[in-house]
Amino acid sequence: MTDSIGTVPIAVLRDLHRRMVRIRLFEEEAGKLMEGGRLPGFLHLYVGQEAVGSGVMATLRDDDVITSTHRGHGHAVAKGANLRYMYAELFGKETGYCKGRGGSMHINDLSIGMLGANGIVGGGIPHAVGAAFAAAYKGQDSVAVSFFGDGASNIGAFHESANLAAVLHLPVIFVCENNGYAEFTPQERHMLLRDVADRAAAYGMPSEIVDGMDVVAVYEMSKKLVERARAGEGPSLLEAKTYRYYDHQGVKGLRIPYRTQDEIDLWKERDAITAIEQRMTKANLAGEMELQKVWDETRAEIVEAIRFAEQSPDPDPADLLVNVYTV
Amino acid sequence: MTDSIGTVPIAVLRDLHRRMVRIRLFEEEAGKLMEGGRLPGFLHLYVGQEAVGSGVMATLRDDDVITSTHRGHGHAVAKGANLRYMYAELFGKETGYCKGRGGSMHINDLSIGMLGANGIVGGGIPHAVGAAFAAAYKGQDSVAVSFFGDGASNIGAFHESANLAAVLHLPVIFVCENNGYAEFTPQERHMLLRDVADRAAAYGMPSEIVDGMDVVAVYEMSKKLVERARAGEGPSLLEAKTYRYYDHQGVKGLRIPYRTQDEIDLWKERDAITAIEQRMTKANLAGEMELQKVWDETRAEIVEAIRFAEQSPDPDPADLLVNVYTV
Amino acid sequence: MRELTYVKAFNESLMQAMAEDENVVVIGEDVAHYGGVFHAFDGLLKTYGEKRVIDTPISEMGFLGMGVGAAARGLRPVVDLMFFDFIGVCLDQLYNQAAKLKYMFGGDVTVPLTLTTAGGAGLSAGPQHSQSLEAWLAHVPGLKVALPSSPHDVKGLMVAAIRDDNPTVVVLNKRMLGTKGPVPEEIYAIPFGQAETVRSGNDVTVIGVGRMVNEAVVAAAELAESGIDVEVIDVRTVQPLDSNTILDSVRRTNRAVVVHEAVTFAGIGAEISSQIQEEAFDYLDAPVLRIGAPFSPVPFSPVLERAYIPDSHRIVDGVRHLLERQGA
Amino acid sequence: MRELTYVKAFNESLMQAMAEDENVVVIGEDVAHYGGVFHAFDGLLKTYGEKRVIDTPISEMGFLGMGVGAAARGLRPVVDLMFFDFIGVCLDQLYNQAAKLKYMFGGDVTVPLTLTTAGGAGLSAGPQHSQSLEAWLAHVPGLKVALPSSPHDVKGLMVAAIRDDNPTVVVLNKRMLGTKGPVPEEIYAIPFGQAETVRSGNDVTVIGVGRMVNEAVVAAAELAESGIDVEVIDVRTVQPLDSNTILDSVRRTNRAVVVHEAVTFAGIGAEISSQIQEEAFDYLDAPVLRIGAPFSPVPFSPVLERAYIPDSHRIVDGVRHLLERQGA
Ligand SMILES: Cc1ncc(C[n+]2csc(CCOP(=O)(O)OP(=O)(O)O)c2C)c(N)n1
Ligand SMILES: Cc1ncc(C[n+]2csc(CCOP(=O)(O)OP(=O)(O)O)c2C)c(N)n1
Ligand SMILES: [Mg+2]
Ligand SMILES: [Mg+2]
Repeated sequence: MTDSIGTVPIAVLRDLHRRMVRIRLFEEEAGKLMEGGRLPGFLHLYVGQEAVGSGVMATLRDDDVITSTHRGHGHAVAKGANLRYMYAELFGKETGYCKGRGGSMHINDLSIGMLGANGIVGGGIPHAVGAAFAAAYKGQDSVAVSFFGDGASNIGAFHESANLAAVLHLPVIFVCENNGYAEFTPQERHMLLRDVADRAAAYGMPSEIVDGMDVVAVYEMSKKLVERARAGEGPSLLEAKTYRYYDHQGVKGLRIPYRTQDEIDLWKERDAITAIEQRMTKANLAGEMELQKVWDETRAEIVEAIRFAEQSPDPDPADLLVNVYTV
Repeated sequence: MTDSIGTVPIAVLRDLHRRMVRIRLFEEEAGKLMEGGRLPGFLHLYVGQEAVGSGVMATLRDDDVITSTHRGHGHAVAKGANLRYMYAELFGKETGYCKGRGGSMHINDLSIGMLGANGIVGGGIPHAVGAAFAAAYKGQDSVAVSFFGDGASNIGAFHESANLAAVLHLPVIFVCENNGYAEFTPQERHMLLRDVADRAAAYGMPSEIVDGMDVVAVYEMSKKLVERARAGEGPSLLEAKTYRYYDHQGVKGLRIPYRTQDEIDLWKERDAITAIEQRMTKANLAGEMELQKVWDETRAEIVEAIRFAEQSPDPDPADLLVNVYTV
Repeated sequence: MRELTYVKAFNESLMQAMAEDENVVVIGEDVAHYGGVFHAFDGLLKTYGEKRVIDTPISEMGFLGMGVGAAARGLRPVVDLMFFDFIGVCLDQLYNQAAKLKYMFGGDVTVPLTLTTAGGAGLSAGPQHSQSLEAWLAHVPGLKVALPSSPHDVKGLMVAAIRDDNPTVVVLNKRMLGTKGPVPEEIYAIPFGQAETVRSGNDVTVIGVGRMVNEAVVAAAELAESGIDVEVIDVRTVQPLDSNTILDSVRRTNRAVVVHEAVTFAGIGAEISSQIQEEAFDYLDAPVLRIGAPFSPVPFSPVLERAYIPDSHRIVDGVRHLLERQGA
Repeated sequence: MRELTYVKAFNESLMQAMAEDENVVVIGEDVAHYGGVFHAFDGLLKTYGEKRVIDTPISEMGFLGMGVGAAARGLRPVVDLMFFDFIGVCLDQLYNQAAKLKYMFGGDVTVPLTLTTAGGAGLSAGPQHSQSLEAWLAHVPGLKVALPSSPHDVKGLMVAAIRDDNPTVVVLNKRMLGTKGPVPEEIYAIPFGQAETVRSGNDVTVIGVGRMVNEAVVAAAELAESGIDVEVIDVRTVQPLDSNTILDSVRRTNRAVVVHEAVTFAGIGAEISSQIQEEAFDYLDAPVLRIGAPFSPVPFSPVLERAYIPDSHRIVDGVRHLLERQGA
């Protein structure tokens, strides 16, 4: 009996597993709340992609900064955000991360280096470059990670940010979560490449491709690139092949079937959480009860967090102009 | 005695030579006019890069569309623009290509497929994609060529346009005139690549590199890519290594020497016009007198064109609102 | 007359305009196979095929610019920007290119491009998916800008936009997509620059932009119960602006209120208000009142958003306030 | 007092602000080794080194966004956009990001970013290098926007902008770069939102934006010869706008003219004019007059450009017209 899978020790495996479970359950419950008509606005669920956010985030410190996208809950949860304030934000409550002003697409927590989800495709990518710039400027060894999708790699802001980071030799890891679709457009209709990773060469930047359903692989590869950046060796691009289980927005696929059930089933067979649980069990690194405990604890935490959110007050309309400016 | 250099027949060589001489003299005279304080506004001279515009343009038809940049005179001249209307525009006269409204950076002539110079870096690149789209849509076999600089390859509009053209499989040739500088910033400080051509791979597009001081080489390579596009085989990127002899804007280098005299001299030793003249003479394809005649004829044409421009009327301030809208 | 929803009227305008002119093509994200995220483009792919209905990568600067180039070469592209808020990633192609090419190129080039987009708040879409930025576009010489307030107008203004040889922008209001109203079956155009007097009245003129016209109508009905007779004008297009219709009305009613969803400061209401006081100064019994959003981003929280967006209540209050006003 | 040119005053503001606060960095195209195309950044590289003065690729969206991210992490970046006209390639990072982050993120993030740029016509720079687009930025909650009209103000407003915890934009006027004026040697800040009464007068208030303030002063001198006593106000910042100073003046003079270089339609003059008629309606003896550019792109031809840009003659005519006006 070993106490690791590959080079990844048991404590890290548990950590990765817990991060993924927390994301999964957070999102499943958010989806139910939305289906129940209890959440205002849009909801872009991260379910299916848990291994990417979790694997990368486990290689980061609190002072390492990430920027995220419209599909940002998973990143926030994995980075260690408080589920209470996240749900409160989804409900638009004053206690939410954005005091109810931002909603699902703008959750952020600077205290743990989460520089925010962003509703503009590509909008957050340059912020990561700036965060890396600031860290380097101050002589800190923290890094910045920008998450974005396959679709986002077609927007100018990605191109400019990648080139800037390369030219300025900044500690940025560009993490492309390639889930095969930009909204309802499959990758083969929005770019000719199979691998977004191939775009890194256009900036003189190394890249890696990893199975985004294998949290251990993501962790190991991210660790390598983060260490590289931390050591002052510059930016890199990590592409994780992954899949979202639910619709682009909301839960159920809308009436236009742009993906086949077969495709969805195939990816679900490779579910990242199931996979790590099986590997841990097989390697005798965890018993079923121990894993179940993680789910149970998380469920309890989520029930409490949703209750907190629901019971929280709405913002006061008298405060409409709060935070527009720093005064 | 042959009647060609490589595969390029004498008639084409003469044509290439004449295009280059016309650009050279047009620009030299424009520079003098500016130094004499007789031209308003900015002036970005194309001197040094003549082989690129001439070589490419000789492979195009009038219904093939080009888009250009702030450094657009050479493209216009090579595409066959009327020098009278060009000078008139530099003077801001009513007879100018833009009726005096645009100036040096906006010269255009749709009748010969010159869809305009552009003052916004990257601004014209998507227009070429659109022109190619329109041609393909109408079932025509014309192509579109977008000229841009090494510096422009860093802007988002380039990235988006290249990917679009690739995905839509449009007949566009992206011609990067790499003169080693974006204004006063040398290439090695604005990108890590040596060859802009390497960026084509990011779009699944083939690319070629050519010596931009060798008009025959440019012609041959352009011919290949244009034929490819015309045959419906999609877009490509052509990088021409070249050099501008004068300053980014205006004639003389300003007080900050961002290039060395050595560097300038080295490139001038490889002057494209001198080179083709020597090759033609050596191969007995042209006598000195014949070549001289081209210079003399062009000089006469230019003297006349400048006279036309000077004698042309200024726009009438009563017409301030003309052409703002199509009515 | 047959009733259609706002979004269906939009859809029909494209169906018919594409039938009318084979140079009309539709370009945007998910407009073809998916039919648009608001289903505004449903069925176009099926009817007109992949040649004329084009899905694009997420590259707004690229595909808007492609539309400009295609327009310069004789097509009539309808380019869709999914949310008005995204205009900042592609604005150069609109104001520096589409709007200026004809002028700047000496008149030879026309750019018959139509940009469609969805603006407005009210869906808890948050600060980056709810904005009303029409004042920016109205400030651009060379552009024309419409904000239809009904299914009828969506169709007519879209047809006019597509037929126009100038670059046009048609801003749909997201909150109205499901709103029903009568829409003629045949193709018809509503000329840009012709405001519509939606309701006649004598006491005060309320000039509405986009969806706010409907709030003004509701307010007018409520005010009528107190014997206040409100004239409601729908500007329909903010560029060109039909100043004459507005001025004629205010010269009769002697009081004016302008209402739009955008933040008040430097909104299009400022232009309308300025023109009224310039041209009808001697007719005004009270200052022109502007009603718009407060100076903040659009909040996500429904409670805040409701307080943020102007509505009939604020118009009622504004009108009453104007009428009660005592001059110096 | 010592005199400096406008551009040298700008330069000095950076020299001193960088000395004052080591978190100030300068980012832009050719700002370091070349010192900026207008030489506005001359000497900064030599004094502060490559760590603090950064040349960028032509990637405005990228490096403005980088400034936003760096600002969110504690730096005070000064980001340069070479020409105001180029704002369309990077506007998203200004209004959807810099201006909204604090609000949208619940208050935790501040973005003490300063965007510097050069606007205005008069150099035959043509339609894409001459624009005045301040009305767009003034419409954005979360931004602050200054248009200095003198060397003195450039320095003071720049220092205030850099020290401000909010995103600010300082728009230099290209045509004034060589203009000289007195500039104190020490570092000083001119608060945003405080207009300056440049000249006191009793007959009419001329409110100027940016360089037009100087045209107004010339006009005032000319009008003084005819016994017309003009008060000239320099708004200095259009966001926030110092409405009080304007209103106090107009309530005294009873007449107002607003003048800016931008096209009149939906320009910032519309906002100023609207506020005046809203808040000083009973004091106005004549409508507020707006003077701005006609509704076209900025022409290249010097002859046309001269006719296009508002100047002291148009202000003189406007004031005379206002004073001669007969009410109904
Ligand atoms: C500039 C911009 N364009 C379009 C959109 C609308 N939009 C939101 S998400 C999305 C698809 C993003 O695809 P991808 O980057 O692959 O991320 P995924 O949704 O797959 O996680 C689009 C087009 C937007 N928010 N911003
Ligand atoms: C969007 C934008 N950014 C910056 C500029 C200012 N500018 C004009 S030309 C130029 C350099 C262009 O370099 P390159 O593309 O290599 O062309 P070259 O001048 O060498 O021909 C710059 C930065 C501009 N016109 N537009
Ligand atoms: Mg995706
Ligand atoms: Mg160059």
